[in-house]
Amino acid sequence: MFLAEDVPPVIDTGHTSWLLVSSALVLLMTPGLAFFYGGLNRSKSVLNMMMMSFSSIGLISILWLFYGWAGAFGKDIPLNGSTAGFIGNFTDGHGHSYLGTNTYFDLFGYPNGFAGPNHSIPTYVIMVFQMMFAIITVALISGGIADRAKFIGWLLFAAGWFTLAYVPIAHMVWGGGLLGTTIGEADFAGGSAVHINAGAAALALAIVLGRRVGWPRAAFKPHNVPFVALGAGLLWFGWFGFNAGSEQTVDATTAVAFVNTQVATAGAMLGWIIVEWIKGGKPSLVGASSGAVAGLVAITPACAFVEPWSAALLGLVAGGLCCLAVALKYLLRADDSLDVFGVHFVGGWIGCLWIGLFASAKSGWLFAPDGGVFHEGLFRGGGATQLIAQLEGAAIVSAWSFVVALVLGYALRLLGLFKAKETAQLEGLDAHEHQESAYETFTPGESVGAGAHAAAGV
Amino acid sequence: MFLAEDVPPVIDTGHTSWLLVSSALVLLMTPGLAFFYGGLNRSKSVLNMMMMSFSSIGLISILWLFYGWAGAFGKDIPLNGSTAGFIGNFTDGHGHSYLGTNTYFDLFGYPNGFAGPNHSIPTYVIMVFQMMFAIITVALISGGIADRAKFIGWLLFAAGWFTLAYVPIAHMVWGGGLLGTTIGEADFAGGSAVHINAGAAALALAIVLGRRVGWPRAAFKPHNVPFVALGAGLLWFGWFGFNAGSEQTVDATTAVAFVNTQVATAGAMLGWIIVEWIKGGKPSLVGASSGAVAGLVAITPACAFVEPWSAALLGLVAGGLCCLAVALKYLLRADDSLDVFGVHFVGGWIGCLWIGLFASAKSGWLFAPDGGVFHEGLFRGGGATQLIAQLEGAAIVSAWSFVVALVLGYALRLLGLFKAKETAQLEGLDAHEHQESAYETFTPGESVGAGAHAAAGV
Amino acid sequence: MFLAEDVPPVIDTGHTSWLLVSSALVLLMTPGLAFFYGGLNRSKSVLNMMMMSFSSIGLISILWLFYGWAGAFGKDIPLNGSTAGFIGNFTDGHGHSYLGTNTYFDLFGYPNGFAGPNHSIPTYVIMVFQMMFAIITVALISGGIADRAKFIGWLLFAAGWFTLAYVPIAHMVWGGGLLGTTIGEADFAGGSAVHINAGAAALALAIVLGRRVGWPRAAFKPHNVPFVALGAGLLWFGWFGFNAGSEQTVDATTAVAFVNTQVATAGAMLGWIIVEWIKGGKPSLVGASSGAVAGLVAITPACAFVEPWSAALLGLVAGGLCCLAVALKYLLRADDSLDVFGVHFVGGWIGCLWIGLFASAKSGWLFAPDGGVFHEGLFRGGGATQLIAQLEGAAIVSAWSFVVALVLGYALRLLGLFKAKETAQLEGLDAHEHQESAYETFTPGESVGAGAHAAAGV
Amino acid sequence: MKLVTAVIKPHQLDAVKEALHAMGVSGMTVSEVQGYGRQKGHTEVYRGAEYTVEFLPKIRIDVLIDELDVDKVVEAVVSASCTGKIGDGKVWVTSIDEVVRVRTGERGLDAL
Amino acid sequence: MKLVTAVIKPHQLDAVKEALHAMGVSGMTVSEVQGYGRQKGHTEVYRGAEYTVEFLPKIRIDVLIDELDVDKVVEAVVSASCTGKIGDGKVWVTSIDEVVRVRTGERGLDAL
Amino acid sequence: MKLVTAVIKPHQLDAVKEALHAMGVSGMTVSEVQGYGRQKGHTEVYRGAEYTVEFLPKIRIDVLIDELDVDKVVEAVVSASCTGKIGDGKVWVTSIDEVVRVRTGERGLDAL
Ligand SMILES: Nc1ncnc2c1ncn2[C@@H]1O[C@H](COP(=O)(O)OP(=O)(O)O)[C@@H](O)[C@H]1O
Ligand SMILES: Nc1ncnc2c1ncn2[C@@H]1O[C@H](COP(=O)(O)OP(=O)(O)O)[C@@H](O)[C@H]1O
Ligand SMILES: Nc1ncnc2c1ncn2[C@@H]1O[C@H](COP(=O)(O)OP(=O)(O)O)[C@@H](O)[C@H]1O
Repeated sequence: MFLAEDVPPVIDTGHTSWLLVSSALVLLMTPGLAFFYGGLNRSKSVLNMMMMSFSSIGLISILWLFYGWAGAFGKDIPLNGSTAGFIGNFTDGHGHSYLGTNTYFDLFGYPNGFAGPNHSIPTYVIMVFQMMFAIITVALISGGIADRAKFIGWLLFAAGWFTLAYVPIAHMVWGGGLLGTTIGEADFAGGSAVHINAGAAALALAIVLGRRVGWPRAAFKPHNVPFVALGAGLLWFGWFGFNAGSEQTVDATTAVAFVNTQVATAGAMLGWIIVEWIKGGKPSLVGASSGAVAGLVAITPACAFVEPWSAALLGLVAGGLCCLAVALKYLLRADDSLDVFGVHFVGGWIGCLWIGLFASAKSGWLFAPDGGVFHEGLFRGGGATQLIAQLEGAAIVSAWSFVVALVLGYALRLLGLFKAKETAQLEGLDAHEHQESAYETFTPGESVGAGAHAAAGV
Repeated sequence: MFLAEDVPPVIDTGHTSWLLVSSALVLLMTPGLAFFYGGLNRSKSVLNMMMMSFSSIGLISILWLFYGWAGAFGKDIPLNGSTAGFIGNFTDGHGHSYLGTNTYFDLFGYPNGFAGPNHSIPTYVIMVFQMMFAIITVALISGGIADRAKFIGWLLFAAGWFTLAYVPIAHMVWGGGLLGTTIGEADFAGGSAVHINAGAAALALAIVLGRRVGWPRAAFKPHNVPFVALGAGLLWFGWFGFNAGSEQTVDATTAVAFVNTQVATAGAMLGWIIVEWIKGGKPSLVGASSGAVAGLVAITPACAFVEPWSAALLGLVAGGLCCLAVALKYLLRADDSLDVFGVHFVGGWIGCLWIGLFASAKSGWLFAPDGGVFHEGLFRGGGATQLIAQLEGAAIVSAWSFVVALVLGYALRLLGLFKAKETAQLEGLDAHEHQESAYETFTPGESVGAGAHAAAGV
Repeated sequence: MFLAEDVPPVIDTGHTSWLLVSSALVLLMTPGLAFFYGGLNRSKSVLNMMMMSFSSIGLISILWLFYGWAGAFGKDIPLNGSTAGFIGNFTDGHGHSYLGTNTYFDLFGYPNGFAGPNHSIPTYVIMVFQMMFAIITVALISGGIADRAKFIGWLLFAAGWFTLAYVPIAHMVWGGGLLGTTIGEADFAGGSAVHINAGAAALALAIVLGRRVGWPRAAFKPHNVPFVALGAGLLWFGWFGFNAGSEQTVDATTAVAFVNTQVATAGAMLGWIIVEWIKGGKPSLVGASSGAVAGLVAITPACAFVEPWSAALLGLVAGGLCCLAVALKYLLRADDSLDVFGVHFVGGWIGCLWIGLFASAKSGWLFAPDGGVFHEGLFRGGGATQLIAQLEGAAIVSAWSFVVALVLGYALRLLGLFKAKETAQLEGLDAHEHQESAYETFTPGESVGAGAHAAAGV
Repeated sequence: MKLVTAVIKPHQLDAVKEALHAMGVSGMTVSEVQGYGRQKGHTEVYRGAEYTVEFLPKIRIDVLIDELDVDKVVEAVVSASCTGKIGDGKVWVTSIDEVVRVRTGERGLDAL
Repeated sequence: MKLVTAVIKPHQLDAVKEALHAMGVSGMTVSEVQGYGRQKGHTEVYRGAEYTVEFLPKIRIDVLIDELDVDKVVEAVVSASCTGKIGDGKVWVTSIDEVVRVRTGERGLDAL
Repeated sequence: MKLVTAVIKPHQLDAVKEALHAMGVSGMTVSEVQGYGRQKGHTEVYRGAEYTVEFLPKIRIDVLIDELDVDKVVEAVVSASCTGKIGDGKVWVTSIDEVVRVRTGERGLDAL
């Protein structure tokens, strides 16, 4: 994150165009996630599941605008002289607050209106790009608590976890804070800040909210597999903005990140369905879609740090391992309903560690003249330094997020705001929490069993 | 709209790339709308509803190419020396006709092949970007006439209204005509030209075609709420092209428009579901999706003229008010089936007036050196001048569109071309107007109740 | 395809941004295709149909990375001094192999890291853009073999046909090989290399695998028409990347290709539903969607070579003719289930021949200073030269692909790997080949008729 | 105890429900069925292939009633579901040995 | 008046319809049901979790007929729906008190 | 031969299936139906328009049994499907003239 000094900005229309498009692509991922999760869910609570994603867009956009960006990307408050800290100071470091209505950066009188190389990108664009990351990270968590969370509890949790976990962790990883700066963890597009983060929180909430009635014996089969595939397709498409957009500019690294995203995802799709086959089952579309998501997760932190063959291999490995990891929840006896832990947490870890093993100077970013702080991987002659940094970073993110989610979740549950009653679970959250149902199920004509009366006194 | 003079063009690949992408994004909005509307409709006429959107793409693309662009963005025919007029003169103002096969602009021998600052964008790209606006504006109207319009009537109406309402209004607002130039109405991306325009026409058609059998007593519940959400998601994604693309170039204003689009939409989603809650109901996914669309509508005219906090507030207000406004149709006793009036007309008015209240010089566009004709809003020290211009502009668009739609609609109805018979309504327009049905409903095997015989004499 | 020499690269961020976006758009087409095909299929094998598309993404991405690009876009191995050949030599022509892990082009020490005018685009981006083409071409074939192919057979066929047909044909058309260079066939974005190619293979496979039980007497009606429309919408959106992206840079030709794509598709949608009407039926959404795809196919080879009015006309003609051509399969007695032959083969031929008839110097590309090898069309004063080249090219592609598919297909069928048993066909391939079902069909509660037991020994 | 079963046009369900309600019969079980009979179906066309839809959507209503009410109930159902057009459906009556209300275990008329 | 009810495999519906048609029985009411019995279901697996599908799709046919035709009709239905494999289903016969054609109010045999 | 028909709450199907299984009744035919009765439905609201869902999802089970088992079977079904809350449903018994197993042509008790 480069903040502008007093140089007149000349917008690079290519960089800026790419980052605008990337922002739109990352926004689309959250509706995509709503379909991925919604399709995996049973039909009687599909709208509740989708509402958790959609409401993240509504809520987190506003919070990010008014204080999230300021905390995550404001100037670091160091722990002491040499150690970077946990959170930004809510200003641009030139005495301009980012908070509240001051989020309106003065685009016509710098210093804080433009960023990037030669101040070629309006800071706004970077702010909105990062906004989309915060949105989807929160939305990802909802997969752990299918069919049993009160909507009000979800909203409160989302706001709280965003504030106490996402904002500081994003700062620590990308905003000049502890992990990225002092510890030297490398996370290009969010393997730890997004996926480990969300996965740990989802596991915590699955524990907090307990199991669905009947789990694990009963049938919780996906109600609409084409929706799962639609979600996977939109996620894949949007993820090019997520990963290659994270370079923020258009250069050789952008190209590498894009290629790696594609081949790792392809490899992971194959990896998942191969493991399905080996285990005696059949390759499935749910598997192919899940594998693709696992691959996207795993390549996220590493996409700019490895060569394409390494990315393809990472995908294959991550797809296969995540196919096995989704069984962990049965061992943990936690109803992480849609496998946020098995796919995002595990996949995120795999990707973060892969950097420590395979990161290569050939990618040109680690050791580029503008001063990479990172080291090559263990298998590429760089020793264990980077691997250890990766371990530390991922562990800190895991613990931080898990604890915040656990405490917040239990507090909300104790207040009676989070867990839906058993009848609501049985009859479906859509009717109970949202007063609607996803599909027409019984439609013998216009006039059956219903009378529409306008609200508002009509 | 800047037309080129005799300066050699040097394409700005960033600007042009952004406008190409924006055009594709706006195209995608119409299939998105088909899902938004289709999901809200009952299943027996969902294909009819979607066909009204899809056929707009087919029909309006061709009409725009051959004469729409020429009329809307051809050189203005002034009413008299000082007053800008209603329509363009179908030429580029340099003696080159835009009509018919001459829509082929000579890209290799200007003057009319390039536009934008320093002739950096091929005029073609601007033409096709504006084409997408015309398409979706026409498609929006179809929401008012669910389940009861003959398809031939729709096609004829679409062609007629496009010619008599859309083309002149687009000219008046954006093409150098009366509203944008003489009256000084500000409408960045189409609050009046698109949304008020379509909303007024939809109300007129709802009146012309009368109510559906059973309305309002009977149940017209959405047949597929995930489709509604899919539509909302695609619309949101595409709307970045609509709003931020309307700047046509990539600059600071583009960034502001993008950010405002995001936060206003988020705010409106929250506004709608908060009002649902306050009214004693529950927050719903149909509500969140509708709120998002209301926010997108309301920010459309204002996106480049206000600060982000103002956009977020506008969204909140528009979302809440539109949630109430959808009840107006019961007062008006008009079966505006999918609330084009309540969402697009009302939302469009809110956004247009917001400019008159909150437009700010800090947005940098109104008063930029290249000469803004607009004034700051009432609450920002600019007095009532701009507010009055907004009122005049929105009122003229409302009336023009309503009258054209009413007259055209009645004419088609009198000719027996527009209103479907009651049996068709009861059994569904899909079977009656399109000889198809949306879903497999009874599929006991390959060979039941059917024999497929190839057409074409086979 | 321009390969870099020893000039320092200066990335054009606009070109590169556009090509990155285009790559993402073309990737999205394959999930779009999965919906287009899936919706047209019956529900009991919809997942199988979608899996054939999704697995193409997984498989072909990897094969393209490791050898496909090298074969198709490696330096041509000429047949003799003056005749270009069938395949590339798997190197960049500067002694650098493209194979295997060497697909990692050295981005920081050219010569092969950058391409395009002034080496302004990283070769990686071009490689990944072309990867997306290979993916969708293979996926297209699957429409010919609905409801009856074993998944393992599909994978093996996909790998084989890709290697023996797609890679050499892409080389011959675009990579400096026989068709594009010696014969002088013009195919801007893949009318022959993609659509004729896939259509011929689909017909061959339909013959190899025989008819579905009950065909053609029984009912094979689309199980979800909105999915068909969703697919068509996503394909249309993505196709802007396919066609206008094929220029690779952002210039006047890009603009023309974009506009032509839009208006030809619109024209074809109208063409198809008009023919439906004329034939005594009704205009349908399946028809409008199919027409749009036919238009996209037909304009693909021609999009940069004709004027917009000509593109609109081409669309109208192609839409109408393909609406008739889908009956050919009944004459051929081949169960080309989803009309890959009738739409892609026929549409591809129409587009390729249209170039020979209507290609115009006004498009500025054929005869541009950088040396077009092509001739104007028969009706534009260029004589029959180009038409003959088009005929030759299309015929060679048709025959090559058909023969490869026929031989490969029969071999796999003989090995018992390709054709599913009749019971699998009757009960649905989803259950038999993938152990899953697309939709919840019977969900009386959590605990009915099922027990979920975690795999992996839990 | 009798079971009156009616197979009717979907749009008539509401009328039948009202008619039964008016008579004090306030329970029924309804399902979506497909009817085949004199009423002709319609044709659908997909890419030129014609499909005749022979099975038409109908609603089946099952109402358990006191056998003394049979004539009245049948009469009410028939008149409420009649549109006079082909395909209006059938109503038939079956004798039932026993009825139990699950919640209480009540039997016979008390179970209704 | 009798009611013949058949629960059969979905693919056999067409054959049954033809067989009944051939006998002059040209009306029936059909619905989609789930059958549970000797026939084993299949297994589905989603992310490693196995689901046994125990309820299999079947078609239920209800045909009202003249009681004189019972044997013939049962015979026809049975033979048309038989594939010889487990799960072919059941056919049963119930006595009906009365039938009415909604459209005309005709009763008994005239109602068919 | 008797036919026991039960209309119950969807969640109870599994319990009924187990109960029948335990008694040696291992076949049944099940369908999704909508019930109308004392049990109140819920309200849905779309854009301010309220819809009362009056027809609630129920499961219909049809089991053919030996008439000697009627009481036992009815008892088992009733107790397995009872939750004690309104809307638990009804169970009724009809006499059947004849049953045939399609696969073998067996009749009567052998057909079960
Ligand atoms: N013999 C029969 N057995 C059972 N149901 C029948 C029979 N005949 C007709 N039906 C049902 O009654 C419906 C209406 O019958 P149809 O012959 O079309 O018209 P109508 O009853 O007006 O003469 C059919 O769709 C079917 O559901
Ligand atoms: N006792 C029963 N009562 C009602 N329906 C039954 C009964 N037994 C079986 N069925 C129905 O018949 C179908 C076939 O029965 P099944 O035992 O699987 O095979 P088969 O009849 O060939 O022995 C079942 O799926 C179910 O729908
Ligand atoms: N007279 C009836 N005939 C047929 N089915 C009935 C009848 N009354 C109730 N039912 C069925 O039984 C279900 C439960 O009935 P309800 O009156 O709601 O509760 P309860 O049986 O507990 O008193 C209804 O939903 C309906 O399916």
